[in-house]
Amino acid sequence: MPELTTILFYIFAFITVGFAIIVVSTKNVMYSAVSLFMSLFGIAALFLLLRADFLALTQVMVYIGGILVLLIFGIMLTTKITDAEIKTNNLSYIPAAFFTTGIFVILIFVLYTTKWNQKTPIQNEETISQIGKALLSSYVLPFEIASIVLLVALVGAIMFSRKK
Amino acid sequence: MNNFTEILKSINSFLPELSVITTLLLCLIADIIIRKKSPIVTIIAIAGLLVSAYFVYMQSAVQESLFSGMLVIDPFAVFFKYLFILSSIIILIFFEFSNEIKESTHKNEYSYLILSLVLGAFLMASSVNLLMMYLSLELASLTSYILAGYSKSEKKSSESSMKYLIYGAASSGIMLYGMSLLYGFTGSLDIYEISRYLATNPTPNAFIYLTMIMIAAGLGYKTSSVPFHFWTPDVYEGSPTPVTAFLAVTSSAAGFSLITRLFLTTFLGSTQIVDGAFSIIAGIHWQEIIIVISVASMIVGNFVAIWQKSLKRLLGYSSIAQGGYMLAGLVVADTIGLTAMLIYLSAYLFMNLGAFFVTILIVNKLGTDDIEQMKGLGYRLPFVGVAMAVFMLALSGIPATVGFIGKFYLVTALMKPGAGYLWFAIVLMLNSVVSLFFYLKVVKSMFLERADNTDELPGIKFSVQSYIILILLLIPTIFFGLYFGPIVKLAESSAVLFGIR
Amino acid sequence: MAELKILGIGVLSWMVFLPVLGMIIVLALPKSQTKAIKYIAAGFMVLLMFISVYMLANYDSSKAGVNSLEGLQFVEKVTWIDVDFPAAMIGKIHIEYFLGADGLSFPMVLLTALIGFVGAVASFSIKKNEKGYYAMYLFLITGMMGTFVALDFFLFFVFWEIMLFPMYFLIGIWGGERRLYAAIKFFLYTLFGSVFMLIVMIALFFSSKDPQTGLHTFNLITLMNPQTFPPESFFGVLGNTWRLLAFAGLFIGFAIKVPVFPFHTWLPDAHVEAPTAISVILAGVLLKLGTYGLIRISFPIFPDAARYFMYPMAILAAINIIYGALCAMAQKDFKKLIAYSSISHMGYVLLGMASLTTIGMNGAIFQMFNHGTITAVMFLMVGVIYDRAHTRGLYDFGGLANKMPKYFAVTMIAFFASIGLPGLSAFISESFIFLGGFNNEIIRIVTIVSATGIILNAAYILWTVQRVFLGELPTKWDGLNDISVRELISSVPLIVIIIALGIYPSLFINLMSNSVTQLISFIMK
Amino acid sequence: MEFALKFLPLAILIIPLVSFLIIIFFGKRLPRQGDWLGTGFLFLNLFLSLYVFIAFMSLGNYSITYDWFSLGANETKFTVGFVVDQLSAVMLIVVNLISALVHLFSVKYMEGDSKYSKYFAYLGLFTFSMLGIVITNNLLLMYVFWELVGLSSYLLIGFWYEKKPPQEAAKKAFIVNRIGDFGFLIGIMIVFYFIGNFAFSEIFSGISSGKIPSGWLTAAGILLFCGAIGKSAQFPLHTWLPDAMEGPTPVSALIHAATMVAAGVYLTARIFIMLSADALTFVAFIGAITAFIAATIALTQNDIKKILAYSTVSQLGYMIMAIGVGAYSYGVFHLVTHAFFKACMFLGAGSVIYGMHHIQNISEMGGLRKKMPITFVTFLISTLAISGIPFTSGFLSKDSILASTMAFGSINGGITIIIPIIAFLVAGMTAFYMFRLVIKTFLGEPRNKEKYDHCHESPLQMTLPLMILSGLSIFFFYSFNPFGAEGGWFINVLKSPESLLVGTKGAIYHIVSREEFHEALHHAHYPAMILSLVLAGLGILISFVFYFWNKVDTEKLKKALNPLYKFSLNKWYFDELYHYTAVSFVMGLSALASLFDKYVIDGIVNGAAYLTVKLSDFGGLFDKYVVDGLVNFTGGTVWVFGMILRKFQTGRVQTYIGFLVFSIVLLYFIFRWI
Amino acid sequence: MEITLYHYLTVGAILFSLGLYAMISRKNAIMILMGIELILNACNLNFIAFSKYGGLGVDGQLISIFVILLAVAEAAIALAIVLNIYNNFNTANIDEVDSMKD
Repeated sequence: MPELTTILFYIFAFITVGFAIIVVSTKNVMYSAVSLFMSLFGIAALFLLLRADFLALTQVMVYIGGILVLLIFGIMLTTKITDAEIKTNNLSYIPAAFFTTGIFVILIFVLYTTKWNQKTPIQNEETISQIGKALLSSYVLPFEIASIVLLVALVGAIMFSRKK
Repeated sequence: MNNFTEILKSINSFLPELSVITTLLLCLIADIIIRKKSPIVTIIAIAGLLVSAYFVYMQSAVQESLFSGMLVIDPFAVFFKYLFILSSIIILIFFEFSNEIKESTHKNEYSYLILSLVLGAFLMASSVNLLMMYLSLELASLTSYILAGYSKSEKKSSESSMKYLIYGAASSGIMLYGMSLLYGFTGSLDIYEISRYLATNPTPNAFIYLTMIMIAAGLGYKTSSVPFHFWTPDVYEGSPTPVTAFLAVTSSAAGFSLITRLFLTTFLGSTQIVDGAFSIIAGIHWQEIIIVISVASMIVGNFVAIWQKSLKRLLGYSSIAQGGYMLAGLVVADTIGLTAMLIYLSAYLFMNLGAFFVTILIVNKLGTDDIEQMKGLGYRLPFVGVAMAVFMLALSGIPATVGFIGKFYLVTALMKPGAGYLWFAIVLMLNSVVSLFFYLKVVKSMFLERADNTDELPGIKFSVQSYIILILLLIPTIFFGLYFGPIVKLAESSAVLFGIR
Repeated sequence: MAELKILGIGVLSWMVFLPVLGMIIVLALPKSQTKAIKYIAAGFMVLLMFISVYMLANYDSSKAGVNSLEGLQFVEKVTWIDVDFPAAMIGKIHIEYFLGADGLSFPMVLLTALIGFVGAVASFSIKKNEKGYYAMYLFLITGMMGTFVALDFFLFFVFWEIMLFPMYFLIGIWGGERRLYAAIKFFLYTLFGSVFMLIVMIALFFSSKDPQTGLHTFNLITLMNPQTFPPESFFGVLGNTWRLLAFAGLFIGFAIKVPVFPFHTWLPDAHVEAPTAISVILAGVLLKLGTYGLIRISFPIFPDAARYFMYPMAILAAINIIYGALCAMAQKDFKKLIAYSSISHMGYVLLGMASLTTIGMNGAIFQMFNHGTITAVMFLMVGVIYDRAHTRGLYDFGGLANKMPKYFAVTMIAFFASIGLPGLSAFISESFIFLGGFNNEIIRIVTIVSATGIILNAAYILWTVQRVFLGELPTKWDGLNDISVRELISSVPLIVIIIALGIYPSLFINLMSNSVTQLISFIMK
Repeated sequence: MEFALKFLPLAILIIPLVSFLIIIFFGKRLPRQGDWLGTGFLFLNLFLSLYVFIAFMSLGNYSITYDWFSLGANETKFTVGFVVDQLSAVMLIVVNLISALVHLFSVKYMEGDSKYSKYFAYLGLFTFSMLGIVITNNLLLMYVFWELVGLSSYLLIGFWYEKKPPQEAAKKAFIVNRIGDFGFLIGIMIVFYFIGNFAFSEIFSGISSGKIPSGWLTAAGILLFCGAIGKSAQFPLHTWLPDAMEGPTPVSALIHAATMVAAGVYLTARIFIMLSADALTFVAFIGAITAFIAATIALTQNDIKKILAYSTVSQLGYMIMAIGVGAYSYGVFHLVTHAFFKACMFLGAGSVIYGMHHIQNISEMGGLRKKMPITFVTFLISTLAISGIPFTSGFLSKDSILASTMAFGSINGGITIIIPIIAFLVAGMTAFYMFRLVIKTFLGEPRNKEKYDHCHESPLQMTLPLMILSGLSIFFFYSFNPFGAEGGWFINVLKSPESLLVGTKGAIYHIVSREEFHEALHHAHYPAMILSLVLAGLGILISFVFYFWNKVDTEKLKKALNPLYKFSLNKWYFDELYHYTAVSFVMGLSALASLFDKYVIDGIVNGAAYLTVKLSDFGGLFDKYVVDGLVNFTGGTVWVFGMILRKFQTGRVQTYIGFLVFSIVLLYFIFRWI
Repeated sequence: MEITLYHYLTVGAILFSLGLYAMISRKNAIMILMGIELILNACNLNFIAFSKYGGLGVDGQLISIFVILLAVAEAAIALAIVLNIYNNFNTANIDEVDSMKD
């Protein structure tokens, strides 16, 4: 009987990729927002499979809770209520499709031909403590700078949305 | 516990960045306290920058790595920090002068936005860790998206910020993907370990090329070199002129520091400098990529610029072309090339800021930067017109200006018997001849052509300060053109990368 | 090496940078003060004249310093750029601010000071934004003076380029109808030439190794002695193709300025469009830079190539003389006629130089000086009519002799000087050139052919005299008044010099003869 | 006395220059506009030259040289100096005398002319330069004064420059002289190349020591003689002299009869001793040809001054021929005598014109002997002299020349006998046309009644010079024996120097030593005298038959010999010949050159510039549609390439991202294949 | 059958391509932002996959955290800019917003 994890992987991979395709192809902006929601959920699950439990949590809390909600607000604010025309037809997608498949083929070729740095994966149950220690020891500088990035983003957003 | 002591040691040599952060916060608070728009915030910002300049001066002879291999202090980074401080002080003054900024918002947020971008630039110049590079690039890019859209009531400015954001996000996404592949292959984020790994294990061609191209995409976007330059014309034209100047000078200089450090250290065979040249890993021919990008930037920058109607757009293309010239210094991959690039960068700083300041003055008076409108302007503002002519000639590399010296060293670097890039030098020279056309076009329309009503219109007078600033920019352009000893000495001493003897 | 200092600064630096000082003062003055600007500019030119007289006073004509360092006078040598690339192959770049004068360049310095003054006085008729004009004018003088006294190739090239821009603006802004075309044509021609010079300069720099310091050098004096070029470098072996190519390159660069036959078409346009004062400067001094460059740089550094190209150069000179004279004959515009006559006269200079004999070379340099003074007067005279009648067409005038007798007298002297009438200075130089040319067997036939030039010159000058001065006066010119005092001030000193040098040429010849003998013996060694 | 020789010649030279400078600058302000100053100075000069002549007679040759300047470390020295020897002493007197008389004559003749003072200034300048030629001892300096003489003749011929003909004549004179000077310059160059110095003494000693190879010596000789051809209006370059009659008559008298044109002869005499055999043949033949042509043309001319002009050209041909033949002293003797009677004739013509109020055509004159007796008598005496009638100076000089041509023919034989034949023919013709002139103007009936009525004798200032000059044409002054000149004091003053190349043989001419020449001359003396008298008499007889007794109908004769008559009337069509050949060739060449310059060279330059102008001047040049339509390859890659690249900027961000991705793919494939 | 590194990398590559496709072909600004999110998620997936299979400890996860953090900041600013565009051009379709040509 194939391992439980392989089945789970295929389910979650299928969810992520399926909904990602929907995001890209629907005319209706709301549908694409919802399908993005599902796709992000799939990715969080994959993180779990990869033993990155803290990551999965942050993914769910920050990505889905934060960014997706923001996007939905954006959609609400920018589509005129009157004509409720949420549909947007696609731009000429033939050349775009052509380019993306090109990139995809190259990526696959590269990924499969290079011999990645494969070592025996170390199994450790929970990673939060290691992440915490690392954040405050070797990664303290990015940590502080990230706070400034957020501050700047805040200032920018306020500046744009404030009435003159 | 040794982490703690190590962090403490790193902090006290992290002072320049710290002083920038404190001034940023001070300006933020000051801006909130002071109700109306006042120059005090800018003065604080400039004072803070000078303090950090003092700290940078203290570090000038130091070579060490900080925060467990995240950052590194070396003459190369010090040179760039000087460059960033000088250019951002001048840009802060530009912001004071430009009317576009005055009408946009009633507060002066621009001062601490500039400081944040300077911080980003500082970090870009000294980061040696992939994560740190990405983080500092993002910080710089975010701030520049905001600055691009600064005069938000104007259509053009918002459109330019939107385009800049989308394009920036895409290219940094691609760069991140490239970094992930590199991380995957070498197993570490620190570029020195990456270079040791790449030197020892055979690297498949396909992989290394794809990664290099993807990373080049991210960095190319920052230095607006072809084929990642598509955002430059629109953003330069759309955003307010001081912001354009800032992007053209400081952010592209930061881009150059990052691209140089990345390419010159990661793909290094051994850390010894063999008679002036960095010993590159045999397999990896990254010079070809840079050559293609550099030649493409020169050609696109110069050839399309001939067509431009708007002065800012023209300067945009000119900065693409200048980016192309500077990459030529990187191609040679030896200390002369590096010095030539640094010299050209400093020359580029003075010329460009000068040209942009004149554009600001003209936009203040005429309200538009269309070259056709500038017919016969030379007579109405003679001093400014002459200054513009000098900057334009400097940009095109005519002798007796700092531009010529920059080009001269680049050409000598390329023509050095060992390098053998003679054809490249010739392409560079031909391009600078073509560039003569559009640089002279501006001068021609200002002086030699005459709009029908030029004579009646009164001579335009500017405030005394603007004349002083113009002179302060004019002097280095000409003085260093004639007596370029100091610049060359500074560039020579700072062409030393950490970890490479 | 005679040191001569005024207030601690070398006298030659004064000569070169005084105009810049003038320019700064002129720029500082407000636009409206046209009168003050004019007189300050003229004042600086007079100052320049005084210094040149002071230099003439203690100029030691016995010294002959073409390639010997001791022979040079008023020498100033300061390291200008001293930069070294530690690890690179280029090694140290050591460029000196090296000024000096000797028999070849000192006459030209005097000429520049003189013509500069004359030009400044003649520029009083410029009515359009004088401030810009005089600033550019003074800047141009610096460029020219610097080129004459620079003894370091890099410095020479920088001054050579500096001269380009004021000329471009002076013709481009204050010129006649097709000034734009003429200015651009002038600019591109000279730029095209200077590209060759740059290439040769760099090649010289890289292949030279100064015997004392072992460094690459731009210093002309060290470049002159053959030991500076190690055997394996480009120019190591005498007479190899590289040396010939380099000489040809330099020749093209300088030939455009002279101008020599195929590259001469910019001169008529530039003259026709330039304002009077500027064509005085252009013809008076600028044309001499080409020939001066030849004897200062290409002849002494590549003597073997000079001997090799003696015959082709003579041929070009003959073409210049005959072709210039013929074209002059068919011109309708007064200024264009004088422009072509200058081409013909500069052909004489080139012939004198190509002869590589002492008497020929002396004649060439003397002719350079004479042509400077004579053509300057001729252009001033054209300016006189142009200011009054606003037309330069030869066919619009006639019978001016009675209307403007003083003007008729001065112009006749200038015209007869230009066709080499004995008793005036040009005759001495022309006969020297012919004697020199004749003495050199190779170019003897060419000299005889170009001697027919004196007949052609006489023909078109007399034709012009007849067309403009003799015959009846068309009614519309009744209002013309005779030559004004200002115009006299600018032309009479030149006339006096022309006559004085005609009667007693040793005033000039003593200055240069020793250096020329040195130059010729060096080349023909 | 010795003081005279040292300083006076210099003084004589400087005085006319001083008069020129004073009059040119202060002429208008001087009383009577300075004419008295000019004339006074010239008479002073005349007196001084007489004094120098006497000093020379007693002390012999004297020359002095000063340093002018030196080239290089005394490598070549340029010297200046003057010499007083038998040739220059005589010429000093001739020039000063005639110039003084012409000054006197012009005072009346030029009265009331607007540029009166300028005229005297120019006369002074001319005399200064003429004297310069005469006394200098340096070839280069002679060239200097040579050109100055050319200049002053230009100024004087073109004196009335309001009218067109004088302008053309002046220009023609100067250019033709310049052509001659071109040859002269080349000659100087050859001499300088071989000798390295210009002083005559150095040159002659150099030649005698064989410094110049024979081939070059002949060339130098001939080329130096070219200068003489130009100045003395010899065969190829003689067309300017008749046109030069446009100038005032006293000017023609001074310059175009006596002095300037004589300069050529003077030069030939000066370089006589260095002329090689072939050169001398060339000189002789040129002289003969000129004499013959001028004489034939003079036969049919009607303008009084034109006839005199052609007679001058013919007589000059005579003198050149004489020197060419070897009769150096007789050539110079003829120069002196000719100067006096030709000047007299010209001044006579001047007074006739003055009297007849500016008519110059002799067919309108006639019977003036009654109205102008003095002019008639003086004119008759000089006509007798020129036709070579005994008891006149002309006879002495002309007869000895004819004799020497006979001697020359006998010595060399072969084709050289043409020269004596031509000589005698010309003698006859001269007599004929001179008497034709005299008869037509003075004898017979007045043809123009009203002009004749109020014509009157010219005042004293004009008739006095006539009398003096005609007096000087009498034989008495030159030798007591009216028939033979040898005995005369004048000839042994002008002893011909021994040629440096005695004995050398040319193609058809070998230079003979003086004694041998004299001995041959002695034989030819009597036959030549008789033959010349016969021919002269015949000429006079025919002219009387034709014009005085009009036995023969001249019109019918003209029709009979029509081609010949036309040929002679139109001056052998030389002017037309030159016009269509040399002048139009040069004009055509110059038109061609300027067209070549404008279109070919400028065409190339403009073509290149056109492209750059196109590139730089974009303005309204190309609108969008053209670009989308045809891509014009000739438009230049720079601008086309720029155009294509520009289209990438569509303004839509999505396309930008698209291009970004595309370029990554492209770069990847590029590097996979490198 | 064992789940290897390559599986995750393929998923990552797919997501990356889809993200790019979204950015190129979609007209609505918000859709483009979604594209950006997809790309960043693909990179995160890559990082974490490499850190697990390469046995590289916690570095990969840390970089993902920072990536997410930056994505948040970027989304905030992007939204602000899009709203600003909306106020000025009152449309969210980017392709009409191309006033600046050639």
